[in-house]
Amino acid sequence: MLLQRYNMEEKFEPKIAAFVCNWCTYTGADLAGTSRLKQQPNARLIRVPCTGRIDPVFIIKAFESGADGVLVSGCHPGDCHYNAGNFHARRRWIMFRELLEFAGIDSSRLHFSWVSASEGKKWVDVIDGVTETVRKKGPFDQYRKMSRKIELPELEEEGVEI
Amino acid sequence: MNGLNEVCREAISGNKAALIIGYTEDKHHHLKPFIAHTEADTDKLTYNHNAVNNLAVYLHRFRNRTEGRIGIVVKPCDLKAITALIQENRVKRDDLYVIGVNCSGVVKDQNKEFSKENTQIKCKTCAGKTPAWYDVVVEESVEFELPEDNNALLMKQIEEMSAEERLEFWNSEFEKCIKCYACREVCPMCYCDQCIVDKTEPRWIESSATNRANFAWNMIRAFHQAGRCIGCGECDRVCPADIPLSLLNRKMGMVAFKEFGYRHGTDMNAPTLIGTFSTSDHEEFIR
Amino acid sequence: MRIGVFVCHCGENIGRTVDCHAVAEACAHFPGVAHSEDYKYMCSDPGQNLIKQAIREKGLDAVVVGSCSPHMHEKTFRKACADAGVNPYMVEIANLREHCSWIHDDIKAGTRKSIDLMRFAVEKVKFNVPLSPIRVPVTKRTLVIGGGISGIQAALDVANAGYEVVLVEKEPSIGGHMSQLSETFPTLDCSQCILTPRMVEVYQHPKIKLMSYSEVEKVDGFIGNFTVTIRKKAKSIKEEFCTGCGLCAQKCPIKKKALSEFDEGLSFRSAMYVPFPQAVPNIPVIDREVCTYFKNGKCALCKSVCGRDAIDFDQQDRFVKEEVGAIIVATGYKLYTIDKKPEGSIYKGYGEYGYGKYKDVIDGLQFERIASASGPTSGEILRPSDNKEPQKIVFIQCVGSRDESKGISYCSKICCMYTAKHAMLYKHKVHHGEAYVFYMDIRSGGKNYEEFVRRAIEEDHVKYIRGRVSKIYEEDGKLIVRGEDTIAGMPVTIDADLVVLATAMVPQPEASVLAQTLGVSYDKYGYFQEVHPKLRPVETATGGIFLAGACHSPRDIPECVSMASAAAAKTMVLFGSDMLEREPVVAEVDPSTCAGCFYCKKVCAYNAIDINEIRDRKGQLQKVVAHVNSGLCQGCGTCNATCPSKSIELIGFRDDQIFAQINAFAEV
Amino acid sequence: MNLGYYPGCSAEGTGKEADLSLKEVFKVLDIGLDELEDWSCCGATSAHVTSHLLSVALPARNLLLAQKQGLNELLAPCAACYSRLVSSQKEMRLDEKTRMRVEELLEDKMNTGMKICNLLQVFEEIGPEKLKDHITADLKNLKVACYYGCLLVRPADIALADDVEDPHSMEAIVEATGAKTVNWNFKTECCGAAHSIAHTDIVVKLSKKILDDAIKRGADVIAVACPMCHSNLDMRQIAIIDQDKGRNPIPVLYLTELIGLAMGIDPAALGINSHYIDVKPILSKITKREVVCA
Repeated sequence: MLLQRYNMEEKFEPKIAAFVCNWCTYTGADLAGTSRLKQQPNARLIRVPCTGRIDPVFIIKAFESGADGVLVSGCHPGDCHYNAGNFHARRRWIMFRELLEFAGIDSSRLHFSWVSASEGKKWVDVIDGVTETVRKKGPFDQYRKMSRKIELPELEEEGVEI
Repeated sequence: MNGLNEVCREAISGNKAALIIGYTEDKHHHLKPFIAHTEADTDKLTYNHNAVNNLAVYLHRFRNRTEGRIGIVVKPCDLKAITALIQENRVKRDDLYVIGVNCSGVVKDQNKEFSKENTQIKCKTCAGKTPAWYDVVVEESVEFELPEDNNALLMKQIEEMSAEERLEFWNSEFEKCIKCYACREVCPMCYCDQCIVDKTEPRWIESSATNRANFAWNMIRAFHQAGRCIGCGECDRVCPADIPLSLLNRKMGMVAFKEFGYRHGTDMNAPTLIGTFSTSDHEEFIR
Repeated sequence: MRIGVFVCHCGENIGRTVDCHAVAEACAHFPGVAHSEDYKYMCSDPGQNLIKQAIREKGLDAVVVGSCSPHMHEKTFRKACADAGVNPYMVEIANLREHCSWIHDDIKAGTRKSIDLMRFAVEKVKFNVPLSPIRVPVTKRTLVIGGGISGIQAALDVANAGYEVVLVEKEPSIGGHMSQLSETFPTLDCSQCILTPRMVEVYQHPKIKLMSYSEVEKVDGFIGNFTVTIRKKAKSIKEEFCTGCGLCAQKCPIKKKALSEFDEGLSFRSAMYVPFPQAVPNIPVIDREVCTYFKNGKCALCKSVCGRDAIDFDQQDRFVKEEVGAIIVATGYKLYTIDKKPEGSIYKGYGEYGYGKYKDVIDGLQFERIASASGPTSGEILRPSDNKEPQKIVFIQCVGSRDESKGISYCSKICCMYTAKHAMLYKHKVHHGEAYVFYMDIRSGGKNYEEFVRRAIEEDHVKYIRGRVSKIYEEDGKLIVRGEDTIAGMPVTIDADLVVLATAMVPQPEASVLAQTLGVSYDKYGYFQEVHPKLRPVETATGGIFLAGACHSPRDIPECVSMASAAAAKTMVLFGSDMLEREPVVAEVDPSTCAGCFYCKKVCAYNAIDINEIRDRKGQLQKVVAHVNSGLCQGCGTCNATCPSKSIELIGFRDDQIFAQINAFAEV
Repeated sequence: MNLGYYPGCSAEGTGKEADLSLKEVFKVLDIGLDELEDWSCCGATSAHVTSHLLSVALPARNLLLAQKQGLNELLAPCAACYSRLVSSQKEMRLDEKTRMRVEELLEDKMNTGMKICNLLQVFEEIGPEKLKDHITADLKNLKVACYYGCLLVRPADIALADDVEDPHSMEAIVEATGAKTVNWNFKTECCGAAHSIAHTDIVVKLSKKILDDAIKRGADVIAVACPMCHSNLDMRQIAIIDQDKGRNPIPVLYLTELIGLAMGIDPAALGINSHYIDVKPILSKITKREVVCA
């Protein structure tokens, strides 16, 4: 009931999963908060220690959980709290986003950013930008439909119930 | 015939190898993998256009073996797998006795005669007819007509599609996947003791028969091969559902080369692509 | 699991845009939640008491607090829960303030988002497991690498605080570059006069174990528990017998085969030598490269004159293991040489200055030796080629420094000052001489530094020319220096007798090798990298390893000394407790599924992955797997993401914990 | 081995000897030269002060001709031509806009991968060993000052010399002929270049310094690989001698002339007679190599 009470209007509101590193982006988002910088409410942050911790599979999992868009954000190159986690992450992203692109997940649904602990304003721009892009793109129904059970075509044709 | 048996016999008798992974012929004249342990066994070894299997996958069986070198019969294309495994410290160069074969192409279908149509696509893109390195090399390479690279055409078609069409295309392919994991079993670069797909706590890949689950499996398979696949095309060959799996790997290989100038399995001393980085890796896609 | 949920209003801060009561109500319906309430100020004493009370009354074993950022009060709530008997790692914080109420206006959207954030935290906490901080004992000894002024200062500070120090110096004597200097700016006091007492103090200090002519070979272990292998290079002398009488060095007949390192190649030293008279320890070493005994077995004069029979030609390098809890790196610098550099070097050398082929083009340290009373000219300013007094000296600043085309973009910081000093020293000794300085900018920040430079210009009439020198060539025994005066806007040519180059400071050439041995990062030049440029400038990213002096970046003596004292203070902070406690957020390997591909090892920035061999009872190798050294692991989780079979997981951020949050996303 | 050959304007004028000697030497080395058909001006100094696009397009036209002629390596013996060709090619490679503008002008697609080399690079490629095989005269009494001037070493990323500040590649070639080289100060000093026409006084002043140092260091001859260097050091030496009566002249030879002499080619065929400064004094220092029979 409560959920319904606060449910959004019919208008499509994109759901955005954001994987952020603890030291830069999460703290940058904190700064946006302490600076009272208003932003779109669509993103849900999942905090990890470092972008190096983010397995690309998390991104697939997020789509499986109904995300319309995914954002991954961490420290700028050279600023990594763990020296090189973001460099390893960046190399994985280069490969993974090309793979997803080739498999049919539009890169407008998958975003990456470097946001430092001092870039509260940038964080707001990123969040608003990503939300707007995904909003334009519309709900990711194509992916949601993929959760349907695969039906065996020939049996279906013959009208046999499984 | 032509030296292979002599070389192998000598390898065993001369203690150059404790065993030899090679091919033998069955009654249908198909070639299948065979491991020769004795001099007598080596008579059963043979090689021809039907030598389709990438034998490097069998090296994992001997991972912690300490006595004697492992002999292996290797086509030029499969040698990349061995080079890659050396790069990844799976095998040591000194533990191997590589019996290279000069290749004259291999068939797609062992039931049919070797012909232009019945030649594996990888033969078209193969860099050379002689293995890049070996301890001993046998056979003569005979010129043959190269097949059409249908995969390249398909790749182009896919790339020209819209994202939605691509996802639709792959869904229609992955829909056929029966999760037999033959692609994993045959792959020389898939050598985990327990595959991520078999992990249940937590479950990484849904086991249900949905496109979503099939998509996830195939993405993870392709990503785990990113910058590692050596392009032997065995996944394609064994897929009972005829899903063009190697396209995903090929795409990753192209990205690896385009972005990093990297080709796995060409230099046994090269650092791997994943696991290393350059501070100047490109990042214009990152805001 | 019985989870307690506590939603904080933070006064109006959260309450204004989030209906906290509704959030608490919604959370009460989440599976696993046994208690849910909201309160005005959770972090206040009454608020914390609410949590403690609920834990006790409802038998909670996990807690989720919806409040401000975990960076603010995570510790507070963890402690409150621990007091009430809930493991502190069974506490999760949902950030309802910085990440929600403060950034949204709409109460509907804010409340909805808050519920989601709470759900994420509740789902995650379900997969949390009780943890306890990792506790490791601390070996209260310090290794100091490098016996220059930084190393000496650090060693003395630590030792005076009562902790043992092992001081390793690769040369036969401590003292470093400071012992080579003539006078120091801006006071012009004699360098050796202020340094030598410190060197002796080190030698005599009961807490300092001095290992000269030694190098660090290997470092194992982690903060508080390092095992360091040190190579004691063969001095060919039994140190315990040597009295330092110096007779052997005096008698050594091989006088002209080796150039003196201490005099920067401006004089010779014998094959058996003490680098300089005030050396500490005052024990000679044999340079086996030039000693004839080591070449053809002839001579052995030193052995025959030594009354203590201390000469040992058969001595071998020895390896010594030392257990220490902290390491201070103070390896210092060397000067850029203008010679043609080997292919692949980032340094380019100066062809326009003759690549070092002119004898009378020298660098700053060579001039120090010439100006030094203990130097090859006994302090008389004489040029190397013909030992004549130069009537005109050209000093060129920024040779190498700030010149990207020569490979270095940074400013070496000390050259403006020492060039002013050099010019002054010259003018003080050769009154009628002319001193010219080519400079780009004068950077004389520091106490009394600018005044010092002004003195050189105004009182000692050193002629400063703003511009670069484009070419130096020799003509009729003069060095023709061609440059540009950018203020006058015209080219200038000076026929000098001596040219002194203020060449850039660069790290010791083996610094990057040492950095790899220590597992600390370094920049492209080989300077050691601090963790944080502002707030943690003397710490490296590897716990327990600290930096002092010019191995970190170019710096002058007072800066080196203060950094050394800072590093010493850091080790003492470490030694303040007997056990080290750290967050248990470290990676852990499941050896049953690990395939031993060691991609985790490749991505680990801390060298925390070991290779473990699993053998059966017969000793037969079964499997090779990764193993995490939790002392070294810093908890970034890059290994976790890289592992293809997910056999390594980061405790505290395990895959199931993150999946729980992602799965909760389905309800958003 | 066949090499594309872009002579450049000086080869038909002031630097005729360069062209003659180059062809003679390559004949001996058995390297064919395919002269670019219908080659035109490289733009030299005039184009880039007038129009940047023109300065790229003029060399590009010649590169396009070479491409059409099926050449894969182009020799530009004039240092200025070389510099212009490489600069143009490099700019088109790095800047797509410029390349498209040029392609529009030339009405054809450019391939920016053509290999372009100057005299030093081509002899480096041939290698001293091969050169030595063809040396028949004895030059051991000849002391040569190798003069690079500007465009054989700068800009560093265009000229690709072995060392911008202290090059040695010409010395290596000269030493392969058996001659001795001198260590001197002004191998990359400015000769005054194109001021030769408008401000001859500047060239006289600058070139004099170069000549003086070469003489002081005991050189018998200066070797050059650029027609501009040659005309300034050779032709303007007359003016220098006029100003400073009684000074000794020093002959200036093209690198290819020197190699030609070492190969025993008739000096007249090399064009040596057309120099302003008499070369005869050094010819007397060159002897036939004594053939030692084992």
